[in-house]
This record gives sequence, C-alpha cells and structure tokens, in this order.
Amino acid sequence: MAHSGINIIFEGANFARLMGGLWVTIRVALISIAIGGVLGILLGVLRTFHNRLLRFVLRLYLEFFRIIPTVALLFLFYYILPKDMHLNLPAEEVAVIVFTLWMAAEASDIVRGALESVPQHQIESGLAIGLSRNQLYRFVLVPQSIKLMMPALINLVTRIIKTTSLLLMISVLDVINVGQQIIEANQQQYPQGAFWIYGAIFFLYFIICYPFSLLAKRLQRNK
Amino acid sequence: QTTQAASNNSSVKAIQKRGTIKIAVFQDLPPYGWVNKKGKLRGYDLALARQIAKDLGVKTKFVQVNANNRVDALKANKVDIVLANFTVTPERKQEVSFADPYMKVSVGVISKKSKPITKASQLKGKDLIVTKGTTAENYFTKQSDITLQKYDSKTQQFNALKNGRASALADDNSYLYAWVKNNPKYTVGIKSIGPKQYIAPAVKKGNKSLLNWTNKEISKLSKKGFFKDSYNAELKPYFGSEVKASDIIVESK
Amino acid sequence: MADELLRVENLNKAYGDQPVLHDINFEVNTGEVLVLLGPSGSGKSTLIRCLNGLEPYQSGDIYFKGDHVTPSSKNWQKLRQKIGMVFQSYDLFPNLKIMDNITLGPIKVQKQAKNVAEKEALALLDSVDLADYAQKYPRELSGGQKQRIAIVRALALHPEFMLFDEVTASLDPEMVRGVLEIMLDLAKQKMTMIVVTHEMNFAHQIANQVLFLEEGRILESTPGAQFFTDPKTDRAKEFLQSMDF
Amino acid sequence: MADELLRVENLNKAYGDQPVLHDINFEVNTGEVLVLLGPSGSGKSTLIRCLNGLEPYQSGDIYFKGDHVTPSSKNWQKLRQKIGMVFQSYDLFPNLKIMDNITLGPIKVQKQAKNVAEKEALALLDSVDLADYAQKYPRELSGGQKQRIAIVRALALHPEFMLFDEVTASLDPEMVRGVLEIMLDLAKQKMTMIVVTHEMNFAHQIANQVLFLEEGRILESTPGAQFFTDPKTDRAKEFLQSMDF
Amino acid sequence: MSWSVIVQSLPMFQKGFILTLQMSALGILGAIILGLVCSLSQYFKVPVLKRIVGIYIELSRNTPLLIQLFFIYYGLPGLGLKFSAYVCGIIGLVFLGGSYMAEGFTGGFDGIAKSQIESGLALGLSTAQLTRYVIFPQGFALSVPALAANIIFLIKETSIFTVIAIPELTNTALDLIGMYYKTNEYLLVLIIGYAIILIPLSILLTWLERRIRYGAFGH
Ligand SMILES: Nc1ncnc2c1ncn2[C@@H]1O[C@H](COP(=O)(O)OP(=O)(O)OP(=O)(O)O)[C@@H](O)[C@H]1O
Ligand SMILES: Nc1ncnc2c1ncn2[C@@H]1O[C@H](COP(=O)(O)OP(=O)(O)OP(=O)(O)O)[C@@H](O)[C@H]1O
Ligand SMILES: [Mg+2]
Ligand SMILES: [Mg+2]
Repeated sequence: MAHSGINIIFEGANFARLMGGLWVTIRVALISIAIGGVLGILLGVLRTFHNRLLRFVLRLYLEFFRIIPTVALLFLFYYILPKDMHLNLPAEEVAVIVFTLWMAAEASDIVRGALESVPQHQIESGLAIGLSRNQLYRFVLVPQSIKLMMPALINLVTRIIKTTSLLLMISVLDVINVGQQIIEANQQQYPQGAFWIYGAIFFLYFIICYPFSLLAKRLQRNK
Repeated sequence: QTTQAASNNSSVKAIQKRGTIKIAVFQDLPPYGWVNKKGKLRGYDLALARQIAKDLGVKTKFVQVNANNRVDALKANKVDIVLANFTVTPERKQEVSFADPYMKVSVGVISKKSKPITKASQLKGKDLIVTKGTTAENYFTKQSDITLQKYDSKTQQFNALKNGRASALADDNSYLYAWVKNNPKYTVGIKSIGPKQYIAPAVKKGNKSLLNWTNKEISKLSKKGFFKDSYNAELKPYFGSEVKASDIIVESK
Repeated sequence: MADELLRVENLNKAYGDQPVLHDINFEVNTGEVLVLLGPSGSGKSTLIRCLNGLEPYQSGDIYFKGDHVTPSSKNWQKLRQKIGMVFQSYDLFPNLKIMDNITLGPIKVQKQAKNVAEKEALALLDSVDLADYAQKYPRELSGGQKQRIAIVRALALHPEFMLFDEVTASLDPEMVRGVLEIMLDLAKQKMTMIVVTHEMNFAHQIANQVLFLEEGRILESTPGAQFFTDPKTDRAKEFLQSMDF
Repeated sequence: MADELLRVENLNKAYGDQPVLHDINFEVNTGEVLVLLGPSGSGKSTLIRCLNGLEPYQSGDIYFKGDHVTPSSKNWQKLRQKIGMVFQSYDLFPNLKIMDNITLGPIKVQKQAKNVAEKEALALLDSVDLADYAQKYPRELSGGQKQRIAIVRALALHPEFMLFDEVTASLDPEMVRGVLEIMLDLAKQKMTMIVVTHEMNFAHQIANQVLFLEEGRILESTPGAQFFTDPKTDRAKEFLQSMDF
Repeated sequence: MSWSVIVQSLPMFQKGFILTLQMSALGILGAIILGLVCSLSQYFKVPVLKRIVGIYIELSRNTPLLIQLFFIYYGLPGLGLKFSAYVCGIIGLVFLGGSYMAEGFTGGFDGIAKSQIESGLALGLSTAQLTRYVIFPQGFALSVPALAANIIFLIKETSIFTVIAIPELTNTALDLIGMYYKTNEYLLVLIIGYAIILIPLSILLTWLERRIRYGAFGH
C-alpha cells in the first residue's frame, strides 16, 4: 500500500536533506527578489519618464524576459554567457542573475502601472503647489503607488519562488533535486517513494507560497 | 604556449594553485555516481574522482550534471573534468578531449521479465525510454519505427519504466545490470547492442596539461589495481552473477 | 487706477487637431474676481489650466504683472507658487496628514522653516474652523472639509491670485455653502480670483466681471452686476434660463 | 377617497451593527408624488432601495395595494416589474443598443412579443424626443439623454409606481432640465412616484407630500405646499436655508 | 553560429513547435472552462462547491507546475492512476491554468458596477437572465486582459513539459543540445520558436482586448 511509504520522508537524514535543498531554493529566491525588487522600482520610475529611447530600451528588456520561458533563460545564461563572455559563475549564481533580471523586468512593469494609476489630478495638484519633478515623485507619486503595487508585487514574489523549481534543470541542488536523490537511493525499500517525496515537496512549496498569497489577498481587499 | 597556459584555468597548475578541482558527476546513477541514504556521494566514478583529487593534492568540488549537459559543463568552464559515465563517441570527440578509458560499456535494453524484449526487432512500434544525451539515445535515434521517450535524468527514466510508461528502457548495460538486481521484476533482455564502447574522463578541448596528467594517472592506477578494488567495493555488491569484473574494467595498455 | 495683474492675449489652444480655445483675450486687475461661465465643454477648465501652465498652448501670450510669461516647465514651476489653484476633485494627498498637506509647499518649495510653516498653517486652519483636524488624514474628513483644506493649502503659499475650477461640483449640497463662504471671504479681503462655477447665485454675488464662453470663444465679457440681469447676448440669456429650475 | 398604493410600517434597517433606518412609517396613494428630503447620509437611498427589495431589512412590513410583501427574492422579482426604478448613475447596459436596453425587460421578463415591445419602445422614445437613437449604443449619448432613456426603460414595463433616486445628480447643469421635465410630465399623468432629489425648485413643483429624514428617522411628513414655505421643524428650516445660496 | 546546423534542426523543431501549439491550445481551452466554472461557483456562492474551489485555487496557485507534473506523472501511478505524458501535461496545464483563469474571471465579475446589477434586478430580471444579459457580457469583457495575460503565461509554462519527456519545443532543444552539442544554435532556434508564437499572439490579444472592451463599454 502506498501510504506505508510515507516513512521515506523521515528515514535517516532524508528530512534534513530536503530542508537543506529547500534552503537553497529559498536563498536563490530571496536574493533575487531583494535585488530584483530594488532594481525593478528604479526601472519602473524610469519607465514613466517621457524619454522615448529610454522607454523603448526598457520595454524591450521587459518583453525579452516576458516572452522567453524561464527554462530557456536559465540555459541561455548558464551555458552561453560563460562560454562567450568568459564569465564563469556557479549554477546558483547564474540562477540568481536570471531570477533577479526577471524579477526586475516584471516588477518594473508593476511599478510603472502603479505610478501611472495615481490619478492625474494628484500630479496636477502637486504641480500647482510648485513641486518639482523630483519632489513630485518623492512626496506624492511613490508613496501613493506603493499601496497600489503591493498586491501585484507579492504575487510576483510567489511566482519567483515557484519558478525556482526550475533550478533542477541547471543542476542546482535544490529541494527537488535532493528529492530525486532520495527517491533513487531508497527505491528498493520504498517503491512508491516518488509519490511521497514529490507530494512532500508539493506541500513544502505550498507552505512557503500560501502566506504570500494570503497577504496579497488581504492587501487587495483593504484597497 | 605560456599564454595558452595562462588562459587555461583548468590546467594542472591552475587547479593546484586554486586547491580544488571541479568535477562533473552524476548524482542519481547508482552505483556509479549517486547519493546514498546518508546523503553521501558514492560510486565507481566518485572513487576515481576522489583518487584523482588526492593525487593532485587538492580538494574536490562536485558539480551535479545530467547526461545532456556534460559537454557544456566543460565548455562553459563549470568543471575541470567530467567523470560522469561519459562514453567516448566520435561526435563527442569533436567537442571535448577524452583521456584513456577506465570502463567498457555498450548499450543494453531492459524490459519486464514477464514480457521480455530480447531482440531489437521486437521494439518496432513500441515505446522505448532513454535519457537525453546518452549513447543509447544516439543509437536508437538512428533506428526508425521506435518511439523514444526522452528524459532529463536517470531517476526520471527509471521511474517512468517502473510506472509502465514504455515497453523497455535502453541505457549503458553497466548500470542496467545493477538496476535489475534491485528490481528483480525486470531483466536485461538485450545485453549488448551496437558497438562496444568505452567510458573515459573528459576535459575541455585543448586542455593538454590535465589530459596528459589524467592519462598517466589512469595507467598508474590501473597498474596498482585501483580499478579492481574499486570494482569490488562499489560495483560488485550491486551486480548480479552474470557480470564479471573483466566485463567492466579496461585492462591497462 | 486699476492695477493689472494678469493679461491674456490671443491665446489659442488645441488638443491634437481639435481646437478648444480661440483667440482668448482678457485681463484681470488686482483685487478683482473674474467668473468664467459657459456650457459644459466650452473650454472653461482648459483656459484656467493654461493660466497655470498645466496645459501647453499653441499660441498667444500671458503677462503676469506686466511681465511676459515664457512657457517652460522651470518658469511655470516658479510662477505656480504665486498662483493658488483648487480643483473640482478635492485633491489632498491621501498619504499625508492634513498638516503635511498644507506645509509641503511652504517647506519643500519655499524652504520655510518647519515651525514657521506649521504655525501659519494652524492659523489658516483655524480661520476655516478645522484646526482640530491638523493631525488627521484626508480620508477622515468629509468632502466639504477636504475642499476647505485644499483652499488653505493653496493659501499657505501666499499666492498673488487664485484659480478655482468648479470647486463645489462634487460636494454634497449641504457642504457647498461652507466652501463658497470661504471664497466670498477671500473676495472681501481683495484676493484676486478667477472662478469657474455652476452656482449662479454665488457667481452673482462674487463676480466683478463675467466671461461667457461657448465653444472656446469669449461670447461676452460683462460686469457681474449686469450679466445676471441683462446679459448682452441671447445665448447667455438662454444659458441663464436653463440653469434655474 | 385616496387609494392607498404603498404602505410602510415600522421599517428598521441596519448595515451590520450600524442602524440606518429607524421605525419608518408612511404611505403613498395612487397618483401621488412623495419627495424624500434630508441631508447626505440620512438614509434616503437606503429607504428607496428597501422598497424595491434591493436591500434586505431587519424588521417592519411593506404593503403593496394592501397586500403584505413577503420578502423573498422570488417575490421581489415579480414585484419589481410593477415598480420602475431610476438611479443616479444612468445605468443603461453598455453592451446593448438603446432599443435592446428598453425591450430587455418586456421581452425577457414579461414575455411580450418582440415586435409589440419594439413598437411601444419607439413610441416611448418618441415621447422623450429620442426616437432617432434606438439603434445606438449608450456610449453615443450624452448623460442627459442616457438618463431619459433610463426612465423610458423603466416605463416600458408599465410600472404601477416609480422610484427616482437623485436622477439628475451626476448630470451637467444644462442637462438637468430635460430630465426633470419628463418627471413633471409623469406627475401630470398621475404616475405614482417616490422621488429623492436635491433640486429644491423642482421638489417644490412636484411634491404632493414631503418626508424629511435625518439620521434614519422621519423628522416630519408635510404636504409639499407647506414644507417649502413653512416646515414644521427647525431642522428642516435650517436644511432649506443651506440648500439655497 | 552555424546556419547549416540550424537548418538541419528545423524539421525536428517544427514537430516540437506544433506539439507546443497543440498542447497549449488544449490546455488553455480546458483551463478557461475550468476557470469559468470555478469562478461562477464562487460568484454565486454555490454551497459546498465554493469551498472545494477555494482549496483547489490555493493549491494550484501556490505550487509550481514542475512539481505538479512530477506528482501527476511519477507520483500518482503509485496509487494506480496512470495517464500518458500528453494527458498528464494537459491535466497539469489545466490544473494550473484553471485557478489563474478563475481569478481572471472573478476579477471581471467583481469589476461590474454594482449599479448595473441593481438596475438589472430593478427591471425584474431573474438570476439566470441577469447572468446572461448583464453579468456575463460585461464580466467577460472586463476579464479579457487578465485572461490574455494568462494565455501567454500558460504557453510559456508548456516549456516545463520537458520534464515528463514530452517532445515539445524546449524538450527538442535540450535533446538536440545533448546529442550534438550545438548549444548556441539550438537555443537560438528555441527562443525564436517561442517568439513566433508569443509576439503575434500578444499583439492579437491586445487588439482583441480593445475590441471586446469597446463592444461592451465603448472606450
Ligand atoms: N485632455 C483632453 N484631451 C482632448 N480633449 C479634451 C481634453 N480635455 C478637454 N478636452 C475637450 O476640450 C473641450 C473643452 O473642455 P473643458 O474641460 O475645458 O470644458 P469645460 O468648459 O471645463 O466643461 P465642464 O463645464 O464640463 O467642466 C471639450 O470639448 C473637451 O472634450
Ligand atoms: N452598503 C452600505 N454598507 C454600510 N453602510 C452603508 C451602505 N450604504 C449606505 N450606508 C450608510 O447608511 C447611511 C445612509 O446612507 P444613504 O446612502 O441611504 O443616505 P442618503 O440619504 O441617500 O445620502 P445621499 O444624499 O448622500 O445620497 C449612511 O450613514 C451610509 O454611510
Ligand atoms: Mg471643467
Ligand atoms: Mg443617496
């Protein structure tokens, strides 16, 4: 019976190892989210400027990261950058770069959207009391748009965390990779190991992502 | 020559200066390169890897690879050397430099004991599992009439077989023997198909320094009987009686 | 003798292809209240926004105290400190407390000391009976209160004249009076103002001069006392009739 | 003798914990116009929505032509065909043409034949001077036109009485008159109506009876002629004063 | 970069390309249907179903497709539930996409002005009629932008099918790289392959979005 296989999760060091893999996953996600978030806000502000060239370049950057599936991005950065640019980075750092750039791209669009949805009359009344453009962003636009962008940003964060599952594809020893090793090493004793290990990883991801999704919902409702 | 050496950061000197050697290994392929229940990397490839590091006087850094990214791992300087059951083929020789072989192998096919597949002709019109980037894939891709299911990793391919997703699975016969021993419902119905092939360490093309060193190392270890010991320790417990050491080990030239 | 504060000459403005203001000419003297009337879409808001540099115009000249205004964003940013403006939608900044809404301009733009600015803000708040609300957020106030604060915010910069664009249009009927009374007060204190409104009784009370616009043209410019009893044009008569039920 | 159409007894309504209507009692006779007045937030809209089953109420009874209304969604759905309602925001369905907006109820709810319903719709449209607009979409009409259509849409169901909640509040001032005239017409044709409005002159002209609400209570119920000249309560006097500038 | 390598690989990529399109189309269609059902059951607060749908949406949105697929493909057979890779792929995409589509629809339905629904009720429309003539046409128009974004997202997610050995675009590229080691060439073809699908599609969807919005709201 399948349910007898649940012990595979707790056998020996298995659970600790899964947690170790999970930490790699979380580490990559956290660093990317932090750096990508800051970068995304900067780029988002730049995208509201009227400079055509700037807008075009940033738009191109966004669309590139939007259109290409993350798997392909990972391979692109993992293999091609080092070979053709003599940059040699370990897989985990490549992953951080890819996720950071992706986060920044998507976040920049959210930030731009939020900035642009601050009502026009707010901008005008700022101008009417003589604020300069910098002051307008600092005192009016950015503080007001933060509330607007939070739910979308948090949803993006869960997407980044979920997508770290692809780390497996570039040989980072993330939670799924460790899981596969465990399934492999225990296959004789636990023929249904795949069911339990993949099931456990499924719930690990859920446990990490669910609070964010709750938070995003709450913020959305309070709006 | 000095400029080349300078830019070659996988040369023996560079590795020794760095104090670590980066080695590409499988981590899901018992008994060659795998992680045991305690989370320790083990296997025939791993034993060789550790010995090489020891003889170079450096520490090891293992990089996990799948079959289809072994070449790129070298090209992209992710690793200094590949010890991941890497079969020597003409195509691969164009991309990387192989040292002298340390194992013999050929493609085998496993199937259910109850519905054994013993001839390639029986595979016609059936599904066959392979792993991307293996010699088995290469061999069967050239045969028409067989539907290949191509997986990314060994774990995935064996799981798929056990779930009955295809009639058979083709891979290097060396690990098929080991796998069948653990999974007695299956049999290596085709023990060897296609040309006899060799498994060897690989380094980045042009890395003469490490290549020469490795060749010497292999011949030295071979003379010392290292591979025989290693066979007994890492492989023998996992193989059935139908396999002998001489089927696997390459005698030193 | 009347002292000219603002003069507009041959102002033309189009949104894209569509012309919205045609050859607008008028002047406002210091201490005078000019009321802009006209049907919806006639260009009242557009005109008032041009006077504050919120809309670029295609041709024409604006003179402020006899000086020609060169339209550039730098120039306008300076000038706007001398021009107070209040809009229809009570546009307080929702992220700032009432006090900070009022002192943002004085402190950040005019570099006044914080305590000086806040002291004055309190005095102004007191004059509109809202001193208790200094530490609240705009969302805690009613529409009428917000609009009174918006006027205070503009006054805090010591403007030389004020622009009001239908400031009571989105208020509950009972809230309207309080806001209009502040404007009447300002008029009594001889603040120069340009006012767009649909409250005819109020317009009648406050206007020194009325500009009646239709389709972006000034149809007539008439002293306030005369306009509401005996306008020059038939169109204005018709307009006045439609406004009173 | 007066013929009672609607009677409300001891109606109480709260949103959550907050009571909004307290013990409301009144009646409307056939052919009569009842105007609801009161400051913002006094509960006028809530009351009118209870009469149409759009808001559930906690206690009290509504009688329609002497029959007690059992509040259930089935019952209300039937009753609503006899009650026309027009809201502040001209709520035509943007995805339907004017003709389809008007005939949706008659055809789908009352199962009238399509050609019959359309013929009548055209006649109604003609009566408000909008026959040319039958095949247009709401977006092609001005606010005043949309609001006239909304009234026609309600009339197409042959309601026995009509509810109007500030139907001119979001219209441009010049558009207001056309809509109010239609309502005056309906009153002349002896349509029973309950009207919420902030247009005092109009209220004066149309009201047979005025209910003055404050904080969810009826402060006074006075014949229209008297209310605007001599209301019973001081609060109503104050209210009337604040409304006229 | 070698053009002959690229040209030789094109027939292989073509197969993957078509498979990606087919599976995306099926998965997206299924996701839209599932999403609509879920969204309606929540909108109308259907007793038990609403609960189940709520749980499903959270599970689906907060776990990666990759692990969903692993679980369906490698895990479920342990319980005796075995589907072919294609079926698993479609199930995975529908399972993932259903919740995204449901939230897209819900956003649209919630965006309908309350006054629209009330004026429908005031005309005496029944719930079914209200849904048919007011809620659905307007809610759908409002949800189109979210649905369009989800469609693009789901097509990209098919790249993960590679882990269950479905020879779609990404799998084809990784496979060719593993066999012939022409990484640059094959990745280039892969990226172009996705661009060919996604760029025109995103232009088409934007255009459609405007038309539907205009049809329903006139702006
Ligand atoms: N941002 C804009 N882009 C294009 N056209 C505009 C814009 N703003 C206003 N218009 C047009 O310019 C004309 C004048 O508009 P304006 O808002 O100045 O009228 P108004 O007299 O203030 O009307 P109201 O009494 O309704 O406020 C109108 O035809 C309007 O449609
Ligand atoms: N959906 C709701 N939920 C909670 N409270 C509400 C809701 N709608 C109205 N209220 C409250 O009920 C009270 C009465 O509101 P209502 O809209 O009936 O007033 P009104 O007399 O129509 O005001 P106005 O003249 O501004 O339209 C107010 O205090 C209001 O805040
Ligand atoms: Mg205006
Ligand atoms: Mg109301």
